[in-house]
Amino acid sequence: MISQIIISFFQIIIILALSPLLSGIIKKIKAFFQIRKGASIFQPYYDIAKLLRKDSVVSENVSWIFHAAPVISFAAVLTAGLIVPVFISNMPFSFAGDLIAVVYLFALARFFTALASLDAGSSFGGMGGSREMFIASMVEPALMLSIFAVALNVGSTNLSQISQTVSAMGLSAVSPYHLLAFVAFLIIAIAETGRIPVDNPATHLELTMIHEAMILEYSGKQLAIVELGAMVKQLLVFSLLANIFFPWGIADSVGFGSIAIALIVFLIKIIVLGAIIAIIETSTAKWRLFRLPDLLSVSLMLSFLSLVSFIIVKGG
Amino acid sequence: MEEVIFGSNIMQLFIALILVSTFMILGSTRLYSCVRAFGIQSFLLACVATVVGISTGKIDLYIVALLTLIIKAAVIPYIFIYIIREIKVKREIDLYVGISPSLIIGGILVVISYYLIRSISVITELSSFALSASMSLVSIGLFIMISRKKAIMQMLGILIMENGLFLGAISLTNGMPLLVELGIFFDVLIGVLIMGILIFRINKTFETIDTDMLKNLIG
Amino acid sequence: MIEYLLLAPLLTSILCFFSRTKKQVETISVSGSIITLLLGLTLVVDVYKHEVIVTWQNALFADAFSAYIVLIVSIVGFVASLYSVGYMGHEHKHGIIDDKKLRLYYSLFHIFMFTMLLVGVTNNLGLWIAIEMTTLVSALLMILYSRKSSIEAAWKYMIICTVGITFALFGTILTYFAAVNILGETGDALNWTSLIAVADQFDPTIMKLAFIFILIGYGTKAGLAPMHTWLPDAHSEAPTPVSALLSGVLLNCAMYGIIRFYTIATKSTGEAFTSNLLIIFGLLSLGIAVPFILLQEDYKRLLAYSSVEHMGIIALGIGFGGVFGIFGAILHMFNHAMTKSLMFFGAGNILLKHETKEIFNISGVVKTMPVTGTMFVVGTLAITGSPPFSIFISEFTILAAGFSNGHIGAAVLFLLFIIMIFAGFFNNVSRMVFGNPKPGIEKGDMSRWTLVAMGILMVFIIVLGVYIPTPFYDMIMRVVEIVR
Amino acid sequence: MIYNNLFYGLIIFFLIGAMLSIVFNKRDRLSTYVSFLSAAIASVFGIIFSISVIFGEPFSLSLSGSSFLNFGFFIDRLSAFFILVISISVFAVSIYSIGYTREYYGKKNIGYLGFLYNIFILSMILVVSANNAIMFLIVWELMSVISFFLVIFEHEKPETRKAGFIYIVMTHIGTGFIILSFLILGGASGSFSFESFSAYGSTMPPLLKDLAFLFALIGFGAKAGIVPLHIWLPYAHPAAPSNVSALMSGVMIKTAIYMFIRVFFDFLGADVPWWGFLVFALGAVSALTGIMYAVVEPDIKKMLAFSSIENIGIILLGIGASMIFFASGSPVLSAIAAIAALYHLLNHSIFKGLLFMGAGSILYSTHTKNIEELGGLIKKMPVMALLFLIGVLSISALPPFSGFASEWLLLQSMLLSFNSTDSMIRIVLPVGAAALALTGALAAFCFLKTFGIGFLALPRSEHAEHAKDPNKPMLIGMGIFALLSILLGLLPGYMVTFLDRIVRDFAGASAFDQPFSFGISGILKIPSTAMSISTPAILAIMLIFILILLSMRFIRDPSATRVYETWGCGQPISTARNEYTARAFSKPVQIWFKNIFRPVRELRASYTVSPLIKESFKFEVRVEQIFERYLYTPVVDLMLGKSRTIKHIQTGSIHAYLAYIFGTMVILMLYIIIGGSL
Repeated sequence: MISQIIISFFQIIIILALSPLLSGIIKKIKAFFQIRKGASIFQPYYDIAKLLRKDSVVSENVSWIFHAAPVISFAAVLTAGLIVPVFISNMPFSFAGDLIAVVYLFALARFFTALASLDAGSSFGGMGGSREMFIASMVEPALMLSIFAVALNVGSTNLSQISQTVSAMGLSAVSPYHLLAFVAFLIIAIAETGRIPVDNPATHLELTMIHEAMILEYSGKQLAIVELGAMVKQLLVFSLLANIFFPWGIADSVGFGSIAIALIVFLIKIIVLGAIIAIIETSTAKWRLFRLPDLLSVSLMLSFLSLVSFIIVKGG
Repeated sequence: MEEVIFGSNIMQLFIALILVSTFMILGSTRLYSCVRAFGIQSFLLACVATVVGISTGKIDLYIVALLTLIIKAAVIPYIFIYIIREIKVKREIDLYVGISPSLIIGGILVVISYYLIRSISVITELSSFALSASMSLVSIGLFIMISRKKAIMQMLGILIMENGLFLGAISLTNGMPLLVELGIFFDVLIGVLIMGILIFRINKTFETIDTDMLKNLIG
Repeated sequence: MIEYLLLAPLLTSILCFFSRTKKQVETISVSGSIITLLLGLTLVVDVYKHEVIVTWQNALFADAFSAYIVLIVSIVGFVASLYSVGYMGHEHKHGIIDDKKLRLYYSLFHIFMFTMLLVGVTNNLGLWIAIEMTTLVSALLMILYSRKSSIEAAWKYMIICTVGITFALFGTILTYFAAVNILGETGDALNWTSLIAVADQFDPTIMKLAFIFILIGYGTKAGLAPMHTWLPDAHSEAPTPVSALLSGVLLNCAMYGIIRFYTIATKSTGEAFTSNLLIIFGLLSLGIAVPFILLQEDYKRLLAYSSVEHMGIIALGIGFGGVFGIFGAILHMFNHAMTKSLMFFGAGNILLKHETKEIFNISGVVKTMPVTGTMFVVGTLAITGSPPFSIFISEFTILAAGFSNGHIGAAVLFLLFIIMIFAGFFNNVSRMVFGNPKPGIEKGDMSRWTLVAMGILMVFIIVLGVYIPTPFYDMIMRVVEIVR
Repeated sequence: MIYNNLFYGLIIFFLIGAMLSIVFNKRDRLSTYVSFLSAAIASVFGIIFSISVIFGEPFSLSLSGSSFLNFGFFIDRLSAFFILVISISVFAVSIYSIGYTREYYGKKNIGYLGFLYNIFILSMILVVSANNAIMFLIVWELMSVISFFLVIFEHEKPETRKAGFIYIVMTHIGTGFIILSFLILGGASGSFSFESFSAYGSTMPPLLKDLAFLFALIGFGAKAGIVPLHIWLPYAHPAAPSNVSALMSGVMIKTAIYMFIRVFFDFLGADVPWWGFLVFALGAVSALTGIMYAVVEPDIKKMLAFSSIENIGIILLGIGASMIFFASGSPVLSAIAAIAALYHLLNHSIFKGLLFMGAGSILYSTHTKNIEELGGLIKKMPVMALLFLIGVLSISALPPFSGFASEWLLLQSMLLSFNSTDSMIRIVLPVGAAALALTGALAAFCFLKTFGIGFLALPRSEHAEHAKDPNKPMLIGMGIFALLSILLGLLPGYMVTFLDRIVRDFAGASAFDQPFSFGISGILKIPSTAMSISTPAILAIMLIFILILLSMRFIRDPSATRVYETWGCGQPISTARNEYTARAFSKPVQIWFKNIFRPVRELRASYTVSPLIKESFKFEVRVEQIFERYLYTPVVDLMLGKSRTIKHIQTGSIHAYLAYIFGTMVILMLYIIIGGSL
């Protein structure tokens, strides 16, 4: 019991600690590909620390939703963080939710952020919220199918179960449907984390922003929480990618050594994934909003193919 | 039994004459001549009834013949003439179907009736010429109602049909029971009276008895 | 017994004709119709006890079916006489009719009752005479107003129905002929009971011919398509209480004739022939009613077309046959009589208030006349066959009969038609009843008399929708036994 | 015995409510209290009664009727469950109504409303407890008719009349199909009692079974509002008074679901595989269509009505999955899917009731249903806003609220298709799950829009400016539902064990049977697959995080907050006119599905002096209701066109009429000649 709480606590700490780093690393890798020097990989930490020291400017039109939203969203994302396996596969809180629950927790977080975007009465907020929810709606079916594709393979949507099973299967888990599902999930991950070609996290032009427009009214401490929440979510999505499809190396029991190894392996995995994302970001341009359905249908079809090929391969 | 009566020459003659009178109505353009033809037709019917009465010896039929004579050959034509005089109706009858086509259609109807009755009598031992005449009268009566515009001619058409039925009843069963026969006469008479009243009303409100004008109630 | 029943309306009529004041004539009329109703009920009880009553040298005759018709006639006659007090009173008050016409109206009304009662209790051929008499009397009632349209309607009614009736007479003569061939030339050859007994020996071809003529003849009078053309004119132009009698009762009387002959003909020709004809005519009537109900602009005509529809349903029920089908049809006669009368009474009140028959010129009746409006809407639901009202039960039974006797196509068409009719009917009625009233229409319901009349009918409609009392059920079952 | 008394008590109180409200119809306040309190008391009876049946024995009661028409009740656990759903809704809605009807004081006849209201509920209860087809049809139609009268309660408005008309016609068509289905069943079993239906229904020949299934599907589908039979729903539900809408959307359309289960499982045996697939597909189509139209709908009540179509679709996905599993011989899976469906049904009745009551409250205090005229309500009506938010979160299936629990279970039940050996099932069900996911996301979009535009930021009109919290009874009514929404979300384990008692009867297996079993308590779990959720745990964890965050002073420091106007590119444009509109918010979805919506855009400019100087612009966007446009309108037009043609036969000419008779005679003669001589 105690050890489980300690593990959970440790996991939260790790997540909080690593998520700005992931952002920093991606930015750095991007800079590398763009042949720039780029900011330090610790720059996101500095940003958040700075924001936390600043006062907040709050619109006079807002209601309690605006104040509550960052906290609720952040809490929802952190709750998801207790379910998603990061370095250990049998999560103590895995009973509380599965992959679907994680998806819905993210949805909860998004829901409140989007609500807050409408609270100030600014057009930009509304536009951002609308687009964010629009993309989320497109992501959802593809996501669900890819969850099914994954779950079919394992026979469960419980994340601990998935990582344990896949990791126990070893390399034999790699199969056409596994890879198809991975690519599908990767596209979803890009959309979920607001990366190019879906959204450009670095833009500061109001009309093209999506996530950034949504949180336009936030400043100071509240912005810090919102930003940190987004980073945590990004880390969690990457962990999902890593630990669902390539969970090898993850600790399956509590032990100092195995956890240490697992942490290192995890770090390598997310850096690799970050690099992939960075490559995609540098090599493509942001797509027009109404071309995005095409992108997500690709993901949908990939998941569906994965499903079908699973049924064909495994017989049915 | 019927074959004996209706096979007789005199009977054939009467029935043929009845048909002729019907064609007179069909072929006439004058109201008076139509009424006159109808009177003759009724008179011939009374004759038929009498002949059948003589051959079967049923007293009922004499009464019926007498009533026919009084009501159909006298009273009803009188009512017609009274109406025609009172409302000063134009003497010509307006037609939808011209005289010659009417006559041709009448002929066709007679043939159809004959064929119909025959095709039935092949199976049953049903008679005969009289019945097919009665059938023709009914259909020609209806045809007159359809093809003549004047309200008064429709009234006449009904009476021709009625006569046809009378002939049919006599030819089939030597007449209906007396009580029923009386009831029918009563109804016919009242019917004619009420139609007369209606014709007067029509004339009063529409200032014509051309039923072509009665086309306001549609849909 | 039967004589008294027939005498009552005749006497009432004479008294009405010679009475002086409005009050007098109304009192006489209402008490006369109460007496008629009581005598009618006594007859029903008597028949219930003795099976068959015959008097007057077999000319008058009453079995369960006759008693059933008498019951319908006397109930609707009674409520119509109540309604007349309110309706004609209103007309009288507004100077539309004078004292003389009022007296004429009431005396004709009771003669009309007499003729319809006669239809029920007469023996075979007398039926033809009685039905012809109903035509004559009701045509006179129709021209009471001497409006252009009423005269036109009366003429069409008179001519077309007389033609029809002539056909029916031909059919009757043929039946008589078939009977005489078996029974010999006796007066008995025209009695229902003796006919039924030997009907299976009749020549089938002659009976086929006879049935066709009967079907066209009484079918004209009953408003079966395509001989129904006079019906919307006549029913919409008659004074409203008379419309109710025409639609509710008179059509049933003609149907009664068809059903009587159906029984005889079926025994000789076999069921397929008669049933198929009835089904065809029934469906045709239903189908013809649909477009007219969908696109109707005059609400009294709307009700008239609905009567065509319901006669079609009764024909269909008989055509489907079996205990269920006939039971449904017989029950439907009663239900339709009650509901249609209610509808006409409601329409009459609306007509008195708005002085127009155009559906488009009327709205918000529930607001101006809450009681009438509510009953009119409920009546609409009832007449279109919605549960929990009585017509639903009979329609459902008929439908079930169609299914169980293998006429599935016809049953499905039937259902389709009544759904379309429902849509059309309801659309028209809801335009009239709901919404804001037209300007210039003051609030206030019509006289109590009319509402009481409607209320009585309402009781029948609702009670029979959820509960069929055992005596009534037994009575219908006996009718079914007679018809089968 | 106690059952009898409870059941009679239930009926009697509804009748008392109905009668007394008519008696007191001249006194608004009195009749309000009498009718709605009586309904509330009756519903308490209903709750106790149904729970005791669910945990006890089925209850049956036959009333002595005539030999032809007999009435009787048979209440098994399934019926009792629906009585429970109805009663719970009625309880809260009745309390709400006490406040809501104040709106009508002096304007409308409250006694009439109270009468209809009580009879309406009674008829719903009778619908789910009828034991034979004829009685069922009577009470079914009674329910439809009474609800029709409730829909046109405000019949002064033309659109209400139109709504009522469409509603009653559609429901009548539905009843027609139901009758056909019952006739087939009745023909096969020789009786119209439900008992014989379930005894003989499944032994019918396949063709008859298929027909009975299809007719029942269409017939009850029209009432449930499955696409494409849904067209009445977006008209009727908004037109009714809001308390009635809450009941119509919340429970009335569920009676059709009851009959789906009754007919498909109980009567017909549900052993034909394609039935389940058809229901499943219809469910998916309904869910998607419903929510798509909901997203672009600016009228709140209409939007909620579309959302009801969506939720019926979701429930049907569950029923369909259950049928698929049942036919493929996995009763346990079937039970799980059915539990999910019933769970969602219960949840929907509550949160949809809550939202309709919320919409009613908005209407009550702002007199508008148009979301574009609202805004800022969270500050004007704070309590109402909070309650509405709970409803919004529930319907958007966000954890830990009730919609989440049931949708999760539904997704899991589809996921369990991998246990099936039939590849068809394994392909179709995941696709359904994807459709469900899309539906859920769009629902979140839709309700986010509703809450965000309607309640947040600045008021967009005078109406919204002067809004205030509604009266106590209304808030209490909504509060009960809000509480239930949370509770139902937090107790998924208990709910599943509870629902399992009901499902066991018709699915033929318990979800607790091996190899699946649900843990009780707050954890909902399917052990063999290790799939589990625990909404209480999620809530607890979230609360802990929120408390920790709030306790960190450096995060939430009021003194470090500065209030300033909203940023508008440096321009002080912080007025309501610059706010994002609902139409704009939903625009991406509208563009995404433009093939379905076929939006019509019109820009009209008027000018006085020169065409170059415009005085005013009017921009209009309409969305096409494709089913109306391409399915119903052509049929109706065809029908009316043909009717117009046929109407010419009534020419008015007596000669023509006589010719008809003549023609008939000739035709029949020919018939005789042919028949006679051959």
